[in-house]
Amino acid sequence: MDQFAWLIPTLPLAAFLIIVALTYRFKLLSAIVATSFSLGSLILAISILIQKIQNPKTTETFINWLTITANQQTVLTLQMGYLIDPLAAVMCLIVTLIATLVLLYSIGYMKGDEGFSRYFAYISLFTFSMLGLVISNNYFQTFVFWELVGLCSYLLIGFWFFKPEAADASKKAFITNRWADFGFLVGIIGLFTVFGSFNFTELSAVIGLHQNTLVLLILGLLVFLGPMGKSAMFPFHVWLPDAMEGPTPISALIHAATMVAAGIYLVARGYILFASVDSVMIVIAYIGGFTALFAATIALVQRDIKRILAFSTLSQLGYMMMALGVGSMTSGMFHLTTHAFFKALLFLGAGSIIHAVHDQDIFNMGGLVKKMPITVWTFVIGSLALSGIFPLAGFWSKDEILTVTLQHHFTGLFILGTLVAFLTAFYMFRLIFIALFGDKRSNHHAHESSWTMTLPLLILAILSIVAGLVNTPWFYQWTGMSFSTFLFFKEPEIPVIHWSIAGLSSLAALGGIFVAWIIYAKQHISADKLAERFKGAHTLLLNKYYIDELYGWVFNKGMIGLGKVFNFIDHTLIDGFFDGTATLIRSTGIQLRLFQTGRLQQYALVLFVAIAAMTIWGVR
Amino acid sequence: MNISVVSLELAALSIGFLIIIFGLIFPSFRSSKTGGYLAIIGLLSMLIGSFFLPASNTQTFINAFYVQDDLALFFKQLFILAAIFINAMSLHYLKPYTKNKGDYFALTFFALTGMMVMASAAEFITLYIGLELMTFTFVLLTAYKKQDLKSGEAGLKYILLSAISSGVLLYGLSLLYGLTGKLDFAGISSVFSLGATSPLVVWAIIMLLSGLGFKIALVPFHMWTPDVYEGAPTPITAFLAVGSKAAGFIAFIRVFFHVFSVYTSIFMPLLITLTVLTLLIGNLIALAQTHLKRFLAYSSIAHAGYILLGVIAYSKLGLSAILFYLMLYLFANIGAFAGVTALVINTGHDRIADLTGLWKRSPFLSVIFLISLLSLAGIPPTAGFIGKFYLFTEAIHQGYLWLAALALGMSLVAIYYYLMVLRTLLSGTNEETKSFIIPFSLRLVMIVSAGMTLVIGIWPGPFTDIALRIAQSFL
Amino acid sequence: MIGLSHYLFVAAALFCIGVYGVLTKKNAIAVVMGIEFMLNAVNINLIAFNHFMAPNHVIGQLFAIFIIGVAAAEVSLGLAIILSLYRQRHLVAIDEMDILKW
Amino acid sequence: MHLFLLILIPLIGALFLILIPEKHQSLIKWTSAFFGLFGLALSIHIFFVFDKSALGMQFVESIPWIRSFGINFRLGMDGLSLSMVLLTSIIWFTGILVSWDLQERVKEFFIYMFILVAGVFGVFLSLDFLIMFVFLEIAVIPKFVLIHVWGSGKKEYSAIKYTLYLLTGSAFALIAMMMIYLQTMTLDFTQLATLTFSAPFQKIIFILLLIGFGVIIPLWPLHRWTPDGHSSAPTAISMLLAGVIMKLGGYALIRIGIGLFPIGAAFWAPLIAVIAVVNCIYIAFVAMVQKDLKYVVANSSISHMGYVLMGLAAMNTVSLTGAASQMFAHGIMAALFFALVGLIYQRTHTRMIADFGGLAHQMPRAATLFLMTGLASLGLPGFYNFVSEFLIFVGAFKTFPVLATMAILAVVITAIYVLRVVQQIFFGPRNPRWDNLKDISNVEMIPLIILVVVMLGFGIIPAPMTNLIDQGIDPIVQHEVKGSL
Repeated sequence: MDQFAWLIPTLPLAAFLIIVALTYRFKLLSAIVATSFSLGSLILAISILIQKIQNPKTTETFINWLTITANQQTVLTLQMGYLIDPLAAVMCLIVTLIATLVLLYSIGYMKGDEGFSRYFAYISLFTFSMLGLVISNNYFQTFVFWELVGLCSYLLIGFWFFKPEAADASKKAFITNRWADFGFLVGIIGLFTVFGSFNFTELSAVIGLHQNTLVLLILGLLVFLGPMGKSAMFPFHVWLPDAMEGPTPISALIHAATMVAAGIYLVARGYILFASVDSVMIVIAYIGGFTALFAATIALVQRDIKRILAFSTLSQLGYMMMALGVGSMTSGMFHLTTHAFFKALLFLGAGSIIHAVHDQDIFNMGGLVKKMPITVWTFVIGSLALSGIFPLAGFWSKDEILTVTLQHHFTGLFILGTLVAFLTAFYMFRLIFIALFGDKRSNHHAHESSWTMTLPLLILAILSIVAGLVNTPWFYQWTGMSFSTFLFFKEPEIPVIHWSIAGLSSLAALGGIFVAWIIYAKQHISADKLAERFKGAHTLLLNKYYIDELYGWVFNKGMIGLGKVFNFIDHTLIDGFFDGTATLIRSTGIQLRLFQTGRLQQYALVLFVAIAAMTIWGVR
Repeated sequence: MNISVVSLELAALSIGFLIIIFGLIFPSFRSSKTGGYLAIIGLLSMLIGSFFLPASNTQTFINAFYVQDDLALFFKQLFILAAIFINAMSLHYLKPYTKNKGDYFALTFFALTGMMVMASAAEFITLYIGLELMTFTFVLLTAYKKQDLKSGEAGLKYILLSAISSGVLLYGLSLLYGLTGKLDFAGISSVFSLGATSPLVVWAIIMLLSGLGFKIALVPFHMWTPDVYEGAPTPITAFLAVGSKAAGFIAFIRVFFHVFSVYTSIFMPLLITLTVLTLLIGNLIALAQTHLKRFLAYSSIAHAGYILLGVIAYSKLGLSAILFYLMLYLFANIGAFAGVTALVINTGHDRIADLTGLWKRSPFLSVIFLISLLSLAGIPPTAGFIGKFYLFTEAIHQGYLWLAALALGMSLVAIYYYLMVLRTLLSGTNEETKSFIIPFSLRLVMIVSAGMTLVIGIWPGPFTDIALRIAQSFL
Repeated sequence: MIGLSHYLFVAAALFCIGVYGVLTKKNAIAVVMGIEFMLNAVNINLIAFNHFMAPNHVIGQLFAIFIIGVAAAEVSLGLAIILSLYRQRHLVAIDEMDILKW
Repeated sequence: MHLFLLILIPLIGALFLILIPEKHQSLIKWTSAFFGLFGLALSIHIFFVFDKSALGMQFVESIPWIRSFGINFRLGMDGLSLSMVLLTSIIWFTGILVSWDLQERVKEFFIYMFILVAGVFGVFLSLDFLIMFVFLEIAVIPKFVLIHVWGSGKKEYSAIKYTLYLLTGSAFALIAMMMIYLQTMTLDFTQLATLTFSAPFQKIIFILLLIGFGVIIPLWPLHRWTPDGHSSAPTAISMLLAGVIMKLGGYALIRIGIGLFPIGAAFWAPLIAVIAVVNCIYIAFVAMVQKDLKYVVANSSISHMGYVLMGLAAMNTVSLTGAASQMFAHGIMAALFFALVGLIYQRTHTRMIADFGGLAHQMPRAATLFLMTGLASLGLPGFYNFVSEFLIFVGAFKTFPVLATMAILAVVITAIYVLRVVQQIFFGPRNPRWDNLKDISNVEMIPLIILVVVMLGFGIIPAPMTNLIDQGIDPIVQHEVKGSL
């Protein structure tokens, strides 16, 4: 099956081209093309995954996209190809699955939008880019698709370009990612310069020999900048909440389940690079951990349903990054997988709600449970999974992460992780109690969405429930394999349950839910009073620690200011110098001209003076 | 006695007299353009004839006081060519100024004769006679527009200043005679080659330098140039700019390459100083001009500076570069002055500002200006570039990199002012939208000169070959 | 004994007087006279040189005669133009003739 | 005869145009388009008959030019020249099409344009420094008239500024040329390549060439002609100016500076690299604060040429191939940019960014194309610009890691100002002021589509163009001097 792996990204590309070239005017046809081609990719991805499970051998195929020769020797080769190993196979499945579901969902969600075909074209293009990234066998190709993914994100966030906020947000997303990609690009060029290759396999053969060297430290950190941008790690996180200006299914697909996971995926893919230098790993772990906590705290006070989910995503991505950083690729990827399901579910659910309520402020919702039961209950399942409640998917993956954190002696991070688990449960159920249950808070006419929208929700809900099981000891006993034996770095682990850790994290999650219940459902404690009490902290959180403002200030005052200074130099100094020279020469001419007085005798005088001067010179 | 040596001079004189005599016999002839046509036909036949003259080896006349070598013949052909252009330009130009055209055409022949005598003179008396013949005729021609205040003033300035400079020149010559007892070039240089530097030699050199420098408008002996150029009838200005200047150069070349060849260490520093001054003053003042002919006068001063680089290089290639440059300078300048003539014929003015909107009124004239001025500025593909390249390269070759760099820098200033002129003619609109009437003869002059400017620029090979051959035969 | 240097000195003095006249006289005709002084200084030089240095040839004298002839032409030309200018503008003061400048 | 013909086509075209009376405007345009197409077809034909496996010059033609100087009119072509010739003919043809709406003095416009194109072809094809210099000036001078007469804004100032800057630069190149000539008595590239020059001589020559050709590229701080020149020029001329003329400098610097004076080049390489960074970053910042759309694009061109400079500085095959590819890529991209700006200006009669907003509603095609061009300019994969920038960075990183990193930073700043402009012009709520605007018509799309296809085509399959350039660059790089990458 592996030889058809190139088809996985190609099918969405074909869909994109077909939509652009042929079916742009036929909206429904565009949607059908996009969805069915994506479904094709999904089927392929499933079959490849099955094959990988049976025979987890890595296959790699590539063509030389571009070679540069100097002196009859090849000095640079840029490859395009695919590398199918368990990691790629899993990721392919996630991407194609979520994409297909989101496409299906979007048919209902985007109905009547002017840019319907454009939307499906963009998503197809995105799917193509993401899959190209996933199956890539070298850093160059990864970078190419990395950028294309960024482009699609830009296009989709700015899908409603007429909304100034959307236009701003898309620009912000692209530029923030650019800053990060700058590091990534320098990093891979550095890798090439030092090791002479972009290819993952070739690099992993040589990188291992340079453990803990300074050059690897620098390159590792540079390359890591890329994942930081895509996965919105602090301090590159600012774009992700704003990205919620895009249509909600996009948020589900790109900004929750797949694209932001690309950073995690890349760290896993190039794990040998990061794992070779201890300090890089520590940096990754702490950045992940910090982002997890940082985002979770912000999520506590947000009012916009999508922003809460966005900060939650940030937090969870930090979680995954932390897992990778402490040294467990498996747990990071496992959380990525489960998170993809329930976060997509949550976003699609949120989309369904927004579709119904036409508002995104949770305080304008309420009492939805009766109007749209499927949406609400699947949303609750997703939230439970996210909070890590036994036995849903989130429980297993979060538990795994906390376990490895402790195992690798990152006690601080473990405590932090547990705290985040508490906060996660709290803000999710704050959302649920305010938005879905309780009284109707505004004059909305919510109703259940159509089947194309609810079907994906149901599928994702089921997956959110069961997906975690693939890394349980029971599953291992049953099938003889598990997620962590399928997908691993260096040596496979056998899944075990550490009941103490699991208990602790469950306690934290339940605690979070309980507190949320007390405050928002029972209203024993007034949220407003709390906010009043901790006014400083509340304002700080509500304003996201003022980081956007800081960046805005740096941009407006710093960069624009610098631009003005340079512009001044250009216009006043350089132009002044050159124009001034011209003026000087000209005015010299105008002055000299006055010597020509028109008086014959002065002319004669000049002549004789010159002769006299020359004579004096000559006789000397 | 080898009459063929003086055949061109004789032809010129006789045609000149013929025109005068015709004018005396037939009064109507004096006021018609027939004299002009006769002049042009005569000049053309002279030009064609000149190519059949035996000139490959040096021909002499009267004890080698008068030579007809390749160099002389080359210059004579140049003069004749210039005269053809001048007469063709004058045909229509003269109409508003005088009824008396016949004499005018005759006078150009006498000026031509003077130049040709200068080109062939191998002795100072002959040189002096040629020089004065040329000068006096030019004075007459300059003052020809009797009703024009400027014309008379220019004539007076020209005659008085050139008489003063002749006085200086002659004083130098008398010293030279006193030092050597001879007045022929070969004799003097053979005496000099025996050695013995006296302070009087320095003095003589200085005086000759100023006397001849006056003719080629070397700064600071250039002061007459802008005034006379402005006052003179435009075709005569052109003749002064190309003919008189080239004649000055042939005398300059003969004197400094031949007579004073042992005293390079004395005159070279002077010459370099004057060249630097010429380059600076000529170019800088040209920048500030508002009057087209004055502007071209300063430009021609500056060009004397460039050509002097070839003299300073003091080599075979340097000479060859001078000859080549004079050739292309002729065409470019004639083109520009023909343009001015057309402007004067149509508008009656010749300020730079009068060019405004020319682009719309006469694209043809604009293109002529464009080509000619670009050539003067030394921009490819016009001939001026190759000429400057040749001169500067040779100057660098002989170790004058700084001088070449200065000249190049001044060329940039020059480009600036040429562009300012072009800018005027490209921009704006004139209220007067009537399109230009350019007489056929003038049009022909423009086409030929601009065409040659381009031809030499695009295919310079044959022309550099000629220049090199002549330079080789001379040195 | 009057030697060459005396002649030369006289000629030089004459030349300088001529130059002085050219530079200072307001009247155009006086300027022409100054020029004549200069040319005659040259003639004295030439003849003196001819006499003292190379008495066998007459080339110096020849030149002097040429110069006299040319000078005559020069003067007549100059005067003619001065006359014409006087008719036009009623002036002979040389420093007022400055239409052409700058 | 291919190469002679290539130079002659525009000249013959100009001759034909002279003969057509001014009043037959459409005939003039069709004739121009015919000759443009002919030129394009011929260069594509050459592209196919060109032997892509052989190194060195092909189609060499030579006739004696100035025998007494030992100068021959020698033309030849290698991969580098061919890529540049292709670029020129593409932009020439599209430039003619873009000028289809021109009303004023059409005939003369095309004549000058054709002369200019002949000059450009000549520069890329000549194998003799003097010939190249002559052609360089032929390419430069018609611009003076073109900007002056058909330009907009402060065109007089811009035209004279442009010309003086470039000619001042030429003066430096001229001195270098004369010094080379006196040293060797030849200016033939092939002969010069066989000679070795002393290190001090090379250093002097190279810095002169750097200033001389650097003005055209343009090098900071000699770049000030560019924004004004580009902005004042009429659309097609801006296209040629940014698309082709700026490349003349880079081409000459590679062919002469690096090819013949490698020691001098190596000596000055750090300086070039520093200037390259200044070009990239500094100018990008300048572009960020421009209020006039055309000034943004013009400054962006300077900034992008900074990458070319970076590639030149590194002087290895990869970086130089990248630099030459960037010249090609940027040429197409800049032409597209200026064509679009021209089209928008023609409809709105304003270029002030603040006047626009929400234009994507009225002009979706323009918005799409503009966005694509912007993305190409910020180096997005899929466009040829990315490939070339990547090659430059890879090549430069080896020699100047820190400076190369700083140059790479420019891609971020480019993104900032490009997206900012895109947003301010096209995004946002519908602006009723522009409700009467017509989107780009099908006919007007033709040149744009050609450019986009080239830009995208080579972006997706870069090998044909890049290998072609590589084949030309490889013999130029003197491997023993700098070592290969």
